[in-house]
Amino acid sequence: MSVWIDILLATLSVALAVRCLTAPTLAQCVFLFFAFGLTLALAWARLGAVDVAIAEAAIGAGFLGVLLIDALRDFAPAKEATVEDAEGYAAGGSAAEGSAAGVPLRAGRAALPLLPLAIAAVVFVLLTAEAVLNVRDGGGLTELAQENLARSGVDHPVTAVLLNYRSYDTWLEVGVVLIALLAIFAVGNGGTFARRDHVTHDPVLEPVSRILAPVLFLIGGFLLFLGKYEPGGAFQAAVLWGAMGILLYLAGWPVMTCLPRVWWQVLLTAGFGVFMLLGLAFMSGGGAWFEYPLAHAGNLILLIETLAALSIAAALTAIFAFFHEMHAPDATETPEK
Amino acid sequence: MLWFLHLVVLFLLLTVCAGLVRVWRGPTLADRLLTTQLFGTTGMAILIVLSGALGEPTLLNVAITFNVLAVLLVVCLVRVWTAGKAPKGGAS
Amino acid sequence: MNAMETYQIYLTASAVLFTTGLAGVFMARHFFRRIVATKIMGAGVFLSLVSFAERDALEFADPVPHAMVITGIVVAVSAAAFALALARRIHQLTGEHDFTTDS
Amino acid sequence: MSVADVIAIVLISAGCFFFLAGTVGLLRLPDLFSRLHALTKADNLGLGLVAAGMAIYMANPWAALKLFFIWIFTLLASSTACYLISRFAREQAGVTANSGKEDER
Repeated sequence: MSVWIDILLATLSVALAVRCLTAPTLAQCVFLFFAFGLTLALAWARLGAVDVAIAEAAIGAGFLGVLLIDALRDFAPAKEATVEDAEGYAAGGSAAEGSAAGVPLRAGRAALPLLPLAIAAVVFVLLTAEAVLNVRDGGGLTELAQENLARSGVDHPVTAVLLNYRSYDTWLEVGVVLIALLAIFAVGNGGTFARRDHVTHDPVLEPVSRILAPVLFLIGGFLLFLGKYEPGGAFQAAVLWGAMGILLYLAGWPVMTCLPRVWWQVLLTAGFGVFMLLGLAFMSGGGAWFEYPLAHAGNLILLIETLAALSIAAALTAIFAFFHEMHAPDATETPEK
Repeated sequence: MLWFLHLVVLFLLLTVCAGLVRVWRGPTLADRLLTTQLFGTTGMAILIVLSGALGEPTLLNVAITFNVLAVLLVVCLVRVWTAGKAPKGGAS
Repeated sequence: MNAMETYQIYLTASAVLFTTGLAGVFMARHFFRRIVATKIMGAGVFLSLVSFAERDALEFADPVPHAMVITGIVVAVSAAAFALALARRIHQLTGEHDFTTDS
Repeated sequence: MSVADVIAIVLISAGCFFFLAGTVGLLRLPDLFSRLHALTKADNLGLGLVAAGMAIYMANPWAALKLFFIWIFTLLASSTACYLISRFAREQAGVTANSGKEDER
């Protein structure tokens, strides 16, 4: 019985991926991608990877989905996305975006390029043969991770790997998020965030955001604290806090301008910086890079996780806000058609 | 009892599959948005049942995340598109 | 159905996902679809890693691939966000949305 | 099979029925607003029933509390989403394929 659940989930994820890539409109593509992400999260729940499921649902489907929707404004004007698909396909000929949204693949259905398909088929056969048949059983680092768990300061093996055994990965990952933020700022058309007052006119969204934001903050903190014992931890907390920031921003609160610029800079770099300083401090004390003193390992990990979560949450909020405002000058230039 | 829970998961998955037809058919953006709701609610139910079937209560945390993300997506889409339409709304 | 274990089902699916994504990267024209295709490729890789983690489970599943996948998801999303920003900027500046002009 | 299990099975089956009703409504109803109605009401009731059944099955007070909060949170979130979607559909001109919308305006 449970095998059928797995088969159904696997088939569904593959079907959604194919559908997503061959969807005639970009709006379909985005929503199928979101559905794909959530299906994948279910598959990870089935595989026992609860941390990964949270991370995937939150970042892979949620945050990227939000960014894709925002980008949809540039690539597919509101009109084409909302009229009936068939009409959008026909009427899209006038606008460049329409035709691009209408033809998903290079050569259309008539003449699919054979070379990529052949390459894909060969890769598929090789991958399947290698993955299903040839990879040796009984490997893995489970035993090693289990043996050292008592010395890591936490009780949950994934958190132990992330923040103790291989903490430089996590450190650099916080760095990657920071760099992505800076790169996006550099690519975008610059400027500062427009200072605007509280502009919500929505009678429901505003009170709901007042309730949801603290709840999200609490859930995030709960997951952060729980990371010591159970699935959860810095990234999951970061995404929930980031979701809170994005929600408040979308509800019209002046999220990006309520703090002075310097505070934002401190917030964004705190995770990376403190992580690095701690690592250097341990190294100067004679240990290895990120070799925590055994007595304080648990508390130090919690401190690092909190700061990293704050930094990542701030970065996610800032990335989204910047994305959102990237469109603003064009919205005034191009008149509605 | 376990076979019953697996059957429920299977049933809910099939429900989701059927609901996905609506994303495909549309016809409007709002119809596609409905699917996030469908996936949010049914996905949560699947996770809740799975957490019982696998004996893993932590899956409930994933369920919370699902819900948060589904609503965030809706808020985002609505705000983003209405803001693009009337510049006084969210952008600028 | 005892011949097929859970991890093998998902491994097969991961191979299909990876190749789907690969074909998508080659065949899709629009920036947007290419970014999504890259994400699907990544999802295939993550799925295979987590499947192996499930196979090597003792008391709990192998935590190292799990940690790698969590890190990988965040990095992949950061990269995708950057790519999306680039694509939007190119579109705003030149009006292009694919690589047709130089192919 | 104990009494608690039977109660759980009954509750979860009832929940599944509402999920089925929601999906059928999503597929068969003629316009967006009635689909929205079917989906958000029926599915949330189904979720509540499934959560109640699982709370009885798990017999774990901590998990039951969490399930209860999940359900309340979902009610809040999905009613907001329902309102936002319908307002969005109204703001976009000519969204629905059927004439249900013209009456509302």
